Amino acid sequence: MHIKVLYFARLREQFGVSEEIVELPDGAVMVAMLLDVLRARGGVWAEQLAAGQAYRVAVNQELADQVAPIEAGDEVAIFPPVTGG
Amino acid sequence: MHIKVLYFARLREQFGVSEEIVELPDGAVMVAMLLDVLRARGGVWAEQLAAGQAYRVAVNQELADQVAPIEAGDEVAIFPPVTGG
Amino acid sequence: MKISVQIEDFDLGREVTELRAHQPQIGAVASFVGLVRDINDGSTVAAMSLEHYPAMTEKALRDIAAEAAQRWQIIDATIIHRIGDLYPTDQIVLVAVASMHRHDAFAACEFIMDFLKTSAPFWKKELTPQGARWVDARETDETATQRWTKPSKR
Amino acid sequence: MKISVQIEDFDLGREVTELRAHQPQIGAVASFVGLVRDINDGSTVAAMSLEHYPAMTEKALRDIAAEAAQRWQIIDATIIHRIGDLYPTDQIVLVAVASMHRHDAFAACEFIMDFLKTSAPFWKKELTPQGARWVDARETDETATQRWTKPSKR
Repeated sequence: MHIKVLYFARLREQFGVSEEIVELPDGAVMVAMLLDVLRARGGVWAEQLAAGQAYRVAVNQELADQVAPIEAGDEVAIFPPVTGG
Repeated sequence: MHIKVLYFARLREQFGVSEEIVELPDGAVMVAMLLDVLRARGGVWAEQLAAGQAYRVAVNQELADQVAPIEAGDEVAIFPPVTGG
Repeated sequence: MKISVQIEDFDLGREVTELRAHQPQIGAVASFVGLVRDINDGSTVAAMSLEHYPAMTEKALRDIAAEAAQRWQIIDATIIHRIGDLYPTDQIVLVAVASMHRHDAFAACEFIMDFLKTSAPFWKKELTPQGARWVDARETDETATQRWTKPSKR
Repeated sequence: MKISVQIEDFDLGREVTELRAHQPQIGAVASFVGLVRDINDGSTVAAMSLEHYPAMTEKALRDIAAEAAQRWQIIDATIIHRIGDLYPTDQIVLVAVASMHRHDAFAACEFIMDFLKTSAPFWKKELTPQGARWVDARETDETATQRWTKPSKR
């Protein structure tokens, strides 16, 4: 299945991409599995998404944790802790 | 000695006076003694300044308690709890 | 520090603009406006009259602001309190505090309002269908003041 | 409830006037304005650029305001956050809350600011003499959010 993934701010710049379609196995999938796929790319992906790094994930525009389910057609965003206000 | 005494708001209306000069014995005097002199007038004075009534005293424009000293030339104000803001 | 006791109305936007002028280190402005409500304690309020103790008022407000400046890092503050006759929706009081960071501005602004409510010599008299009545002090205002007796901690 | 994410500046006075319009039961308006400071973390800031996540931003702000309305008695609220390029002394954010009594207005306003700081998808990039840098989230902002997890009591 296809998941639309967005990156913002520092992560967008470090990954050099603002939006992409990621291919994941069909069926029940969690945020953690998407992160594994991205980390497997190595380099800056493995580094910035490593355990202990501060980043946030939103699924369909809602903040979500690692065990949140994602399904075909969902929009997942990965970004640094927010700094507005 | 002479002390200038001011009354405000509900107390000003109930006493029917906004400002007067009160004669007190010379020397070391506390707020409590002025209040005794006023209560001794009886009627609304005894009633409104009775123990347990809610009122405030300021000596020279600073909130003060019953044991605060007052001396000749001081300005003492007696008023209900404030309700601005 | 601007402290004013006045009959005239005030303009929140203009006051905050003046408070901020030429101070590029300001990162936060917290402000509060108190208004005459059309209903208070269950009665319709047609008008309100605000009496004060002229010789004491400004000094009391200045002392409250100085105490706030001791407790928090504030850059500047404005306090305006109106007196005289006021009507529903009229502005009564403005407190605005400028600081580098928001917590100081919020805390100092609320502190000033809480202490103004219990130690600045203003008294409200309301005109209601049942006649004129002096507004009673609220116990919740005393409680609000007392919570500041402990040092403010996050 | 007015929620706006915009490039244009805003006018505090006008926003509060609109928030109050035709609501004579409002007794209190607490407001907050966040500004670009000329110095942050020890460096001179020449300019700032604010990025956001358009599809999520307004929803996140609306959720925060709705949560505030659950916790306190508020009559109405306005949240405006700017995006794009901003310069020292520019306004970044406005939160204004109207209520009957001041404690609700103050608490809801500060609550909204605290949650906006940790859960609304905005990111600041500063231009300094050492180059452009993304602003790091402050741990104090997380702490500020966490203190609201317990019910607010006087």
